[in-house]
Amino acid sequence: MEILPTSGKALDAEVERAVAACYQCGKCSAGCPMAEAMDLLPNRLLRLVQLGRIDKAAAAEAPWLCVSCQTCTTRCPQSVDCAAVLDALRQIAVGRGLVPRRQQRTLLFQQAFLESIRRYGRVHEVELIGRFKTRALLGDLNVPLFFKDALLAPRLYRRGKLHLTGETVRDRDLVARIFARCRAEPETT
Amino acid sequence: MEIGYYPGCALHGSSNDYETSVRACLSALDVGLKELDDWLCCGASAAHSLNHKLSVALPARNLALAERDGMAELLAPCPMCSGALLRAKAALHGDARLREEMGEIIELPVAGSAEVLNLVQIFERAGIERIRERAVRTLEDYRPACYYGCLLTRPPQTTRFDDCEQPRSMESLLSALGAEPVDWAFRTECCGAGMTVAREETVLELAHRILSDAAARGANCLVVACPMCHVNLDMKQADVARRFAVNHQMIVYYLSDLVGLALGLSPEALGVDRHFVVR
Amino acid sequence: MSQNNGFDPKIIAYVCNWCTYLGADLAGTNRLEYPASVRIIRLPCTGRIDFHLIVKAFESGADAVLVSGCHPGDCHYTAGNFHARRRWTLFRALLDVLGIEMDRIHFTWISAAEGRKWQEVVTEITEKTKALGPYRAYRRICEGGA
Amino acid sequence: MARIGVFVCWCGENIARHVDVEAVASGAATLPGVRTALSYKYMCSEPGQALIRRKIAEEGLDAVVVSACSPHMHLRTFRRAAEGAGVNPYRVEMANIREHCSWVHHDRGEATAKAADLVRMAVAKARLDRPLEPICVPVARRVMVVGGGVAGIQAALDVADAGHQVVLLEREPSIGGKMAGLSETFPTLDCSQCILTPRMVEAAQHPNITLHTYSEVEAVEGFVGNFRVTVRKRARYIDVDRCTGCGQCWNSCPSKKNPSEFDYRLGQRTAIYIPFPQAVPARPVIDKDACIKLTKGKCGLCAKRCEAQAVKFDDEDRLVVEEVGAVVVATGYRLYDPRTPAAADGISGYGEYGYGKYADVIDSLQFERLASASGPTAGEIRRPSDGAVPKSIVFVSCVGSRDPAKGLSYCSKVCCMYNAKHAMLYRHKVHDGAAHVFYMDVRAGGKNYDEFVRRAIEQDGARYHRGRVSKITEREGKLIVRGVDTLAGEAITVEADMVVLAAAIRPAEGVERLAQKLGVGYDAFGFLSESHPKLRPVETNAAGVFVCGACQGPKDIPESVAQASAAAAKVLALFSRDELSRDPEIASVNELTCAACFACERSCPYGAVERAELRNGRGEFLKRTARINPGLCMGCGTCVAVCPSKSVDLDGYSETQVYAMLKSLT
Repeated sequence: MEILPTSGKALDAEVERAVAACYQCGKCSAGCPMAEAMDLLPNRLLRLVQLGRIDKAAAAEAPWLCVSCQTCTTRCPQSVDCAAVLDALRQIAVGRGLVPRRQQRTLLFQQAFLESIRRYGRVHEVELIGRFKTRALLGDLNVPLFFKDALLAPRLYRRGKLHLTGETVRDRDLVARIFARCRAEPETT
Repeated sequence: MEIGYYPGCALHGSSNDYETSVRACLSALDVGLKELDDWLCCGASAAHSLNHKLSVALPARNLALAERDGMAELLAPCPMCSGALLRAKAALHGDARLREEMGEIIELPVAGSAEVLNLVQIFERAGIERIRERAVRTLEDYRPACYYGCLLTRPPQTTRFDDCEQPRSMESLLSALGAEPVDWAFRTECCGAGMTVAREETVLELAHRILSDAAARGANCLVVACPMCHVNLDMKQADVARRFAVNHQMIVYYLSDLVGLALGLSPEALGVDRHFVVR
Repeated sequence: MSQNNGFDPKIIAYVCNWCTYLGADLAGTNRLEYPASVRIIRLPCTGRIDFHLIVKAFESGADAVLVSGCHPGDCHYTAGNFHARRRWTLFRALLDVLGIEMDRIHFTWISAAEGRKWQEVVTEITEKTKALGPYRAYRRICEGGA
Repeated sequence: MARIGVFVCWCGENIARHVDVEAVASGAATLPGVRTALSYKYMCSEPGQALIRRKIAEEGLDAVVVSACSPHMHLRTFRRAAEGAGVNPYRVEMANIREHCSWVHHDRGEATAKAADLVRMAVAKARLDRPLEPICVPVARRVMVVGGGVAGIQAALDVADAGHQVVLLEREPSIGGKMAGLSETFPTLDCSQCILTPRMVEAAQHPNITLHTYSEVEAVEGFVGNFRVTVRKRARYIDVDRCTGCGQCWNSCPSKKNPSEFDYRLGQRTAIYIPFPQAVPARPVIDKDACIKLTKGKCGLCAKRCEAQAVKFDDEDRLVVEEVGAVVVATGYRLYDPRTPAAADGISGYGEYGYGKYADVIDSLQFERLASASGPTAGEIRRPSDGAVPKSIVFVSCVGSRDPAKGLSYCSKVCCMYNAKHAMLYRHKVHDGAAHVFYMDVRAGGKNYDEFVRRAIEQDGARYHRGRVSKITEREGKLIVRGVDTLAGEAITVEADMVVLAAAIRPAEGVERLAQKLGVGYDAFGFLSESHPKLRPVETNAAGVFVCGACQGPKDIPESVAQASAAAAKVLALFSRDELSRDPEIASVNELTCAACFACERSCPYGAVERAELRNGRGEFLKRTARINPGLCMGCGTCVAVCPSKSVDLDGYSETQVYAMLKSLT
């Protein structure tokens, strides 16, 4: 399935088309490692999309619990790309401000991740985690305290696994241009 | 034999023990790695979660670099990276308009022609028989639980690798080297992948299930071919122990670690000493 | 109705008796309207169609030719449609050499159950042929003695 | 010059509303060869037909064009009408100005112009129609029934009881098919073997039935009324005429540990064996791959014990030819194999269910054997791995069925019913056992069917979960079944002792090859194609070949039996005539111009092209030539298209006729 980050209704139509074949067997939900934690099971998200209630599906917590393990997509008898539908629901939720408060931290992390790429072309782990945790704390989100990771740092450092600076690509402007063309400036909070 | 190499951020970051292992092991097999010049991050799950176009553009840029530099094959030891590259390849294949659009976005023409290989495939390429001949010691003390996780085999339409429900490729390789892989239930279950930081509790729960089943089946180590699996099962094992009050002390090897050990490399040369759980 | 100032294309359709002819019948039963551009020549099977029939259709002033039979595996005569398909790949080159415009020749599979597909195919081919205009060039090919 | 009459039908308002029928008629009157042209309100009505007959007589017509509806609707009607007035029926043409014109073009001008064109084409064709005589062939009143399951047995008995000869062919060593291995049947729970075995015996003892077991169709020649079927009788290593079925041989056979096909590998059999005690014929067969004598040259114990001296270690396959007038295909089904490796002929398996990996994940036919009193556990539900009585069983519906991703999109139709039956039988036998059924929809259409399913749920306590199962793993002797109940909105994990997969119904192995030999079509899944899904449900497009039972599509026992009787009725209708006639619109060779390249022979799907020699009056060889056997040619015309010297033509669709039709449009 091809989901393009186009605006509102066009993406809705893409997603609706993608789930048209779903016959609600629930195999996606049956195999989902996160099913127990989800407020709405994947098959119900797909059903809501089929009924045109995309906003309700996008406002659920479940899409943010998805770990993108592709089990649903792999086993779907109707070849619905369920994981991609959940990706699209996340994008719709971000676009419409529907991300549930409890799931903001996942969004924050992924935004911080993209921002790191935009700046350096590669991920700077230390900066990424720092940025994520700071923002999460500022946003008063339920995130384990910073010092827990700080405790991990020396252990990583001892193993030569901690890089305070991280790598940077030569052509950073190019990366910025790619991001601009994909219209994906991570929103700064 | 020399092939293109796309390390990805993890192998140049906190999973550099994986890179050490892959390089040492492949070098012992006379497989040279030529690192892709000025590669970009593949975007990982953040890109396909938040911006579909970016999730094609970033790997497309890397595919384009490989094409520009004449690399027909590209090893991506991280399945998140290889998955992203393969997804982009699939999207570009047979869609001239997308190829054109992407070419403009990434400022390089791209066809998506480079073949993307995971670590297991490199070993298969090198030849299991040849590896067996070069082995200087048997792995008979090892009863590994081979852990494929999600992205090595899924979704099968994209990865086209092994049987996604009952994979055998790691077992075949390690059995050939004398190891006795155990049969267990969690070979293709998910460990939480890149959610380590964002959703730690999820990762601990999933890692706990995996470690417990491996232990229950009599495995004395786990074998992975993914940096995220390693982080969640090795680095986080202490947290699992604390949370669930069960200390498995399960050593988690990269596949290249065990192959390297069979080839006579030292644990230090393979970076095994830098794991969190050590013997 | 069209942008080609009233050009009504003439299309010869060679269809098999058992699938496409019945598909066209079904379009009628379901009252599915489509352009009155097609003249059907009913044959037992598309396996009957050869190079000459296509050339002759153009000779008689057709602006396009449609060949339509059963879906693969559905042939009333087991494999006639398959023979037609295989032969088509052979004489396509020959037609090409003769200078016949290949976008005036259409192959489809339409089953007895696909009345709507018949409607769609005829509509689409008619529009395409309108866009191409009358096949005057063919007459030139003949006159040029190619 | 032809003397053609053109008759334009109004079809009430159906044609006349959009086509100016008067104008079409008057235009037709001016066409070359047309003697008369007129229109009438309903040509197919008796007065309409009388009009045609009258005009034929008055004008001395020798050909007729009826401009009306589709030839598939009324060509036969008008041919009969014309024939009644002395016109050769193959000189009747139709112009389809209803389905192809008035019903689809509502601009009166355009519709009328097209109708006029269609009439012009039909007239051009009619001018060149040759008078033809129908092809007549005698009928051999003997039928071959391929497949000796319940459908084949029913069809064979019906035809035999009506007094005709039947050859009943069965691939396995015994007739009985799948039904012989079933436990009890829904929705009555009567014992499957109890109702079937008397019919098996009846078939074997019927004076009109010749039984070939352990036999397959090798080749088919001929056509309706006159088939020559070559049958391969596989080496049985037993002289069935001498054998008394005493059992000394199989009781003495030392090779005992061979998986039993009849028990679907849950039981074992000897190398010389009868598949099950009630087998018909009650004659053993030797499995040549398991027999110690045949593989190693030693042993031969069975032969020593056989007082009838019926064991023949030097037995070989034999070919016998049976001449029959009709064939009934009743080859039944096999179960989809959930172990199917990825993408074998577009169908892949369920690695996620671990069938073949976990001994206690079995398929539904295996469960039938476990539940059967004659089965390997004598009807006790015991699981294969350790023989323990399972305290919890999960029944999984739609394994393969309704799963386009695995390559099978259709519903197998019978599984919902037998799942309910299995759950019921299990609960009857293991009172404290838990029966879980995962389903997507319960499809229980049929007399007393839904009531049966409700009984399983309400009275027998089967627990139904609406949803598919995603994965089955094994832990400490338990099968961990991960599924969902979408009605509860929850993912569910069931710890089961055994799992039964309701695997899809697929046509029997090799049915495509048989279909090709018979010229019968089949769908993408290999199910044989009936002629018409509603009105010709047991006929096929190969004249004289009929289908019944699950080879045509998934169906249960009552439906298979009903269809078998329907097929038998069609055979009997065929046998009620002395000879058959069929349309003579077939190919013919101009033997003088034929270059004897035999491209036509290679392209003919019916083997109707023969090689012949042309000789002069003194019998001297002139040339070789292709020749069409009119008994075999079905008139597809493929040979016409491939002939490089344009020496083959097809009556009714000749080269000159097509050209004339094209020319009539210029």
